[in-house]
Amino acid sequence: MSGKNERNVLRSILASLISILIGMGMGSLVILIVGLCSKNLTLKSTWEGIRLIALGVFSTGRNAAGELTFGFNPASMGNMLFRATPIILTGLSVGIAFKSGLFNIGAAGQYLAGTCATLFIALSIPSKIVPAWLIWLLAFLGGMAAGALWGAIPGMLKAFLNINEVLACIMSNWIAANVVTWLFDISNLKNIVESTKSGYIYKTTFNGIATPKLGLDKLFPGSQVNGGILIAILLAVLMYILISRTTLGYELKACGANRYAARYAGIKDRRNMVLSMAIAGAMAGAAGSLYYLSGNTEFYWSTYQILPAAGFNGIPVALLASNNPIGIIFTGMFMSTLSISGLQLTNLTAYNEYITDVIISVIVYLSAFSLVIRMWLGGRRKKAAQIGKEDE
Amino acid sequence: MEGAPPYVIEMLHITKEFPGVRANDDITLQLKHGEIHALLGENGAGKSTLMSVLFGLYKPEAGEIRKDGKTVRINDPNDATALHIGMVHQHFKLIEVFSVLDNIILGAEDTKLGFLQKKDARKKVQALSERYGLKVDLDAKVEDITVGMQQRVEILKMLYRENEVLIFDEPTAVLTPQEIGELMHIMRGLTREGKSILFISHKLNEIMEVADRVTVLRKGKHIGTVHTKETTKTELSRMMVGRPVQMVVDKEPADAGDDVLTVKDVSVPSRLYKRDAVSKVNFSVRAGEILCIAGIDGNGQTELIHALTGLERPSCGHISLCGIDITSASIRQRSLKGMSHIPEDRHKHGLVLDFTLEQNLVLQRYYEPRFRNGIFIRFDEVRSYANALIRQYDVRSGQGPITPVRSMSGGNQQKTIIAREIDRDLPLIVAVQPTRGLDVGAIEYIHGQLVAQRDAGKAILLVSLELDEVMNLSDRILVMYGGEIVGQFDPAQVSTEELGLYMAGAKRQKEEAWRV
Amino acid sequence: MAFLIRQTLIYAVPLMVVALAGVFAERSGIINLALEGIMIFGAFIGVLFVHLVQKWGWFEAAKEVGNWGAMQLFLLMAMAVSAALGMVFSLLLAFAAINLRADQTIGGTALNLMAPALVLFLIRVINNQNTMQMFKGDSASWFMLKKKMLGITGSNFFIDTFLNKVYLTTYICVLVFIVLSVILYKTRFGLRLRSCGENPHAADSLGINVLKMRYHGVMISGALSGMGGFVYAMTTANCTANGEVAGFGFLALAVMIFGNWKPLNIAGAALLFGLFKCIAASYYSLDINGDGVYLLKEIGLSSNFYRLLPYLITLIVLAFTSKSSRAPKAAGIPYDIGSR
Amino acid sequence: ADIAGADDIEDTMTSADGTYELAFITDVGQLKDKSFNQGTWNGVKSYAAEHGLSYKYYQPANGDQATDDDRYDAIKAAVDGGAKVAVCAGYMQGAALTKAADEFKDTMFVFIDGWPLTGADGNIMSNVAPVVFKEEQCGYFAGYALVKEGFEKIGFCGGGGGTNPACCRYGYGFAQGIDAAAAELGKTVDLNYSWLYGATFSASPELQTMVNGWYENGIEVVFACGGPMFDSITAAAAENDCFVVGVDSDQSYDSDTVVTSALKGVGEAAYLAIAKYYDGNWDEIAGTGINLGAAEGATGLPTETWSMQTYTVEEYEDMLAAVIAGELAVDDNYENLSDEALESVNLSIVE
Ligand SMILES: Nc1ncnc2c1ncn2[C@@H]1O[C@H](COP(=O)(O)OP(=O)(O)OP(=O)(O)O)[C@@H](O)[C@H]1O
Ligand SMILES: Nc1ncnc2c1ncn2[C@@H]1O[C@H](COP(=O)(O)OP(=O)(O)OP(=O)(O)O)[C@@H](O)[C@H]1O
Ligand SMILES: [Mg+2]
Ligand SMILES: [Mg+2]
Repeated sequence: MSGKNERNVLRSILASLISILIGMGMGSLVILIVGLCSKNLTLKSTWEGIRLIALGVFSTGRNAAGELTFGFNPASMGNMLFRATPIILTGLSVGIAFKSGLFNIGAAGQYLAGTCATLFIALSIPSKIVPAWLIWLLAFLGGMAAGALWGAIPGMLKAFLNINEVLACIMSNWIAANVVTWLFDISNLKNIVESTKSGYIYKTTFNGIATPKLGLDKLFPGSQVNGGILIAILLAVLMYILISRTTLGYELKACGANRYAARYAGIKDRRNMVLSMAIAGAMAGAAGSLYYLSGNTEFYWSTYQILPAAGFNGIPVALLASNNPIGIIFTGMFMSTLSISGLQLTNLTAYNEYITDVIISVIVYLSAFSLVIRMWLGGRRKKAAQIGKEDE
Repeated sequence: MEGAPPYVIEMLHITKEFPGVRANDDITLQLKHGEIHALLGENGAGKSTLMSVLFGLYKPEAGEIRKDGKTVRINDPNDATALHIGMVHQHFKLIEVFSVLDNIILGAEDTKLGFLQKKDARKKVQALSERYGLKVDLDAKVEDITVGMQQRVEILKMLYRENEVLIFDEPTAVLTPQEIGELMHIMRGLTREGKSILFISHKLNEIMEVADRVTVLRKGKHIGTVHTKETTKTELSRMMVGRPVQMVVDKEPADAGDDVLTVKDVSVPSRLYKRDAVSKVNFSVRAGEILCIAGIDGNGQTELIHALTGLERPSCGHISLCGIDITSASIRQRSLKGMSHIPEDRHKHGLVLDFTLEQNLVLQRYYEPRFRNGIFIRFDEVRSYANALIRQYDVRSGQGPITPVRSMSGGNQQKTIIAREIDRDLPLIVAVQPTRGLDVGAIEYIHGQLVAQRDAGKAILLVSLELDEVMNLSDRILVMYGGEIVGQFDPAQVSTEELGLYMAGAKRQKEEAWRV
Repeated sequence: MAFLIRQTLIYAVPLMVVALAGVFAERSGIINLALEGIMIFGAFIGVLFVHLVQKWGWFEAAKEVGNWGAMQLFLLMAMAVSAALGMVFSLLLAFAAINLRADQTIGGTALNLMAPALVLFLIRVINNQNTMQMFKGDSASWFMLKKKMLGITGSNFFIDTFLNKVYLTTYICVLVFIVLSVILYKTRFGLRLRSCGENPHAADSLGINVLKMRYHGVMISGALSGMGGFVYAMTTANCTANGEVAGFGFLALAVMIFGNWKPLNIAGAALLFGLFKCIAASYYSLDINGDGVYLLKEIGLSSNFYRLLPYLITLIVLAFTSKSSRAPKAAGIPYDIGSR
Repeated sequence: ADIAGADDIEDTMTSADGTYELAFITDVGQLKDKSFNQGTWNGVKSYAAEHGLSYKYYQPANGDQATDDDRYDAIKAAVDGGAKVAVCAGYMQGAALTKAADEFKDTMFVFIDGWPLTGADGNIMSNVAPVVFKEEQCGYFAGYALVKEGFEKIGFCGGGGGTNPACCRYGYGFAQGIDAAAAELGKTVDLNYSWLYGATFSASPELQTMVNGWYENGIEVVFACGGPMFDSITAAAAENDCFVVGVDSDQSYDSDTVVTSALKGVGEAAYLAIAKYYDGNWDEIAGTGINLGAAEGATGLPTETWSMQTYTVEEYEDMLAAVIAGELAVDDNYENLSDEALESVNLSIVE
């Protein structure tokens, strides 16, 4: 009986894999074209570039003969997990909103809101008085709450004033960027006395706050990984349970799939819209919070003209996973794998990391018509399906 | 028309298939110069499809079209326009925010260097509108004018293109009786000016009144073509349905009990216009009876039902259910207090098409203790409940409870809603057009279910546009016209003709005569 | 005051044309969320063109002798090239949205991600850093029109505001804006385009090729935003490209909605936004009355405040106007010929 | 060394074995900023070209929002990539370089605008050679020259948001130079002094608009003290037919609006430091590094390319000699900057 469902999941995964392959293919093609057009770049370095795109996370540098070497690279692997943490969470943010029919392009602003609240809490409460773990917890929860609040605003604008959420989110992003700049501008958390920086906020380690490593640093020596990744995975599992097992999840999905039918069935569609955006915002807030609570990351506070990329990376992560929270864990890791590849590419060849952004954008482009791809896959399988149907 | 070939249009042996449906099966239709030729058939008989083929919207798998005796190819609406064939679609194809004039010239614009020459166009349209008596306000926006005027705009669009063959797809379904009369008048005027008209309807009266000849379709097949002068309504309806009609539902007289739903002085504002769509309506529905609200579409039925079920707020008045005031109760509260609702628009309100069948079957009760364990849904309970309903109500689908509802047929989608609403076993069932778009078998089934519920002591409020359904099912009839209730009738003591007069606003009872 | 107006126009003009770009797409039925991306791409193309042409020395001689007419020709060529390539880039959206009936919001987002990625990748490959500049000199000394060039010696408000220290791009854009607005409302093409954004089924039944019209809409949109991107880079950023346009594409989207998809309102909204941008950057030295009193400086509000004002106002205005605001009805809905 | 001509050396080279001996790492700035980073890079390239060495530029991830970790990763990549000498430009490298230098003892680091770094063992690390400059001197020269030239309304736009010591020294020296010349001439000079829109050193429309407003209101010349900010400021100057003072390198080649540039020999310093390593003289600069000023020929004004009409080369050279001789000392403690301290300057700080 559930054969159909499994087939659907399989088909989604296959469609995503095809998108990924085409994306990587396009990236390789760009590298090839650039390599062929540039007189400085040899065919060998082009081939190296292509190999790094595919296997960058396993790159271990070059051997004495100058050949690329590959193998298990604990630092890259750990950094991959570290970078995956915020984008899994922003992916969840986008995915949850999608499930209830909303396009949350405001994850960037919610991420900033979370970052701001977290840093203020983590740096303002003296750890001499309050135990560090408690400050950590307060900062994390504060970040999630701020994200939730910031997400709820476009949710409310949509629910009660019928303002398109895409537009409300875009505006709220830029408002967040300016408000955060303003708040830090008038705060005294600016990184002046450390004397090696300008325009940054203290790291949270300045106040003795950092996410515990939970032994992951032993597993992946030389990397920045910490317990945040486990929290992200835990939140993804919680979101999965919320969406697929609970009455609230049922209501959110109903609102997303057909707002009018949900209202007809007595579901409070407006409240759910706000709630869903608030949950989405909490996820994005958690992303910013965990990223900066790692202790070794610094926040550039004069952010009014730049929005954090993590917010937008959530979109491809969610799309690629068909908004399935468990799938998002994997697609988030895939995206951060790509960004590690990009770094290796910059460091080991004359190409640069932006090629991985090109690949991601191609993947998003493809996922815009993933339905077509899925249908195409379905078409090829129709015969098999029909035979299957007769069996039932 | 001496010397001219007898037929302006001939459609010979047309076959058109859709995935799984043969909508037109070897159909031949011939249209004479200057005649009004009606096309008659039940829902889904293939009338619109045939006309769409003629208008170039669909390509037939087989068959031939001739214009003035010459074989022609019509691949798209441009070809049809070039052959002076025009069509007024079942759903008007107008741009709501454009002015009437812009709508008329769109696609056939006169230009100089690419710039629109609206002055000339305006003169031309004014001349046409005078000649055929089609009164329109050229500068009004389409969204601000009445449906009748919108139809005149559609007709002017055809005349502006100098069409000779005019196709009307169910033009009367949306009109008030006066407007229908006007349209008939206009159509006759058009034929006098040498136009030929194809006219789709499943209303026998209209056809007998205005058409010269009738072609009857049934399930995609050509049943016959007859002169209206040489046939009767009974004969036509037999041809249309394939067996003698008189679909009478077997039912005992009602044994009405206490009031379940009471509606007092309820008014509902209109969304489109600055007036009330429903004004000061009073009635009550009693246990064990089927009360039917009859009326032509657009006379306030939808708004009234929305107010009763909580989808909209009434501007004044009181509604009570089983003695409890629910005027401002939420939808969920109404539902908990005993109202189930079979909605008018099953795709918009009734179903979450992307959910599975079982998810849709618990749409109104997923929150009940039986289906949840704290905050978690009990999937095993949902599954067994869905299986039980599917068996009991004979809902057919590809994969049972996990079928996506979107992939189910219209009849089974409706059965899903019926099963869900009836099984809740609540004292009041509000059913709005429960059989719309369904085939005879499905209709019979649903009618049977409703009567069974009535016999079980439920109060049923039925809204229907089909007079036959109204006459068959109801124990009491209220007629709505212009947002008001204009009469109450006992189906056994009133004729459809009499009801029609009330529905058209031609007659009206004094309120005291029927108000309880 | 002259400074305020000039500087406001500098910010308003790209917003205006790019908002009109959004109008052309949406009026044809395609939501173009990719305005930002196409602007970024257009800015890169225009700057690259200027850079290369300077490198090849085509206008070297003309620049030496101060032939400002030739410089304006050069500028026009760069505008044309960025418009053309912007149009080409927008075909990606058109293909996905029209032929494949893809989700337009996601397709637009993809382009918004793709443009900076591609642009930065190429700039880094070409230039070894994240910005691409003119090969030599700056935009003002190459392209700006000053009154002495035009042989004007006098000075009055009109001359100082509109004929001195201005770019030809401003007037070209205003002209293009007017011409296209007229086309949208007064020509057959415009009428048909608008009908496709409102009711494609109706348009189709009248023999209008909806897909073709939508392609035209998106392509015009792409050309306008590509050009707008270059104009932005040219006039506000000294002809540099760095994979961003400071959210101007999104702001243009807001301007479009703010202006209710109508050109005249859009021009007004763009001016308002431009004014705030200008105030935010230079409120400290804005002598509005021309009497040497810097009013805004006296008020003493933080520049942060002026910077977030346009976004805040957009939201507030949307909150009040969302009821009466009307997007083209069919915008965002893929049109399926099979469904007629 | 012909460092000025080094712009023509390719920025990208591909070595046969995929390793690069000389590495250059920026902090947040852009490589081709026409001043600080580009100047340093040119020094690296010149040395490499003259001695046939391989070289590569490493930019930390996250562009102008790079963090210590990103910079550490870039340095590590350079070391992994076979760097023998890594030139790290920018004072923000401090934390990352401390970590990296302690870890990679076999690689020599040149820390431009830096200070001696202490390793984990508490000793100053000998594989780091910090290079600092007396920016207050060239700032002073420029400010003095402008007023002598006849400018009376002057602006200063600094990068780093007011926390970059090098930029602060530049600005403070500039103000002192203006004050000295104005006092000599017996007039009062207006000075607009701002760190606004400079935190990332990048060019921006906001900066261009702001400076445009300054020029519009009578400012005649602005000291563009922060890499790529130069572009926004020259654009505004060209619009208004006004002037700019360049920074770090001789920027008169990049814009006709440049009257002069406050030179600081970053390229020469990089070249010199690399040469010390290859000549076996690293010990001379190890750990404690060098502080370069007019005496070493590392700060000054480019008299061949400046466009001064009134102020003469002789006057400048007299002043330069006085500074070299120690007769004229410019205060480098930028905390002392204030309107009161500058008697002949009408200082307005824009924030
Ligand atoms: N585009 C389509 N794709 C698939 N099936 C279709 C399509 N259009 C119509 N059909 C099917 O073709 C058959 C004939 O439909 P058609 O619309 O011609 O009926 P009709 O006689 O006009 O009915 P009505 O009175 O309800 O308008 C129906 O079974 C319908 O479901
Ligand atoms: N307008 C349409 N466009 C596309 N597909 C259609 C359309 N109308 C009907 N179909 C498809 O044609 C098939 C038959 O639909 P239809 O509703 O006519 O079923 P049916 O056999 O009449 O069943 P039921 O008796 O339950 O109504 C379904 O698979 C439906 O999806
Ligand atoms: Mg029909
Ligand atoms: Mg059917």
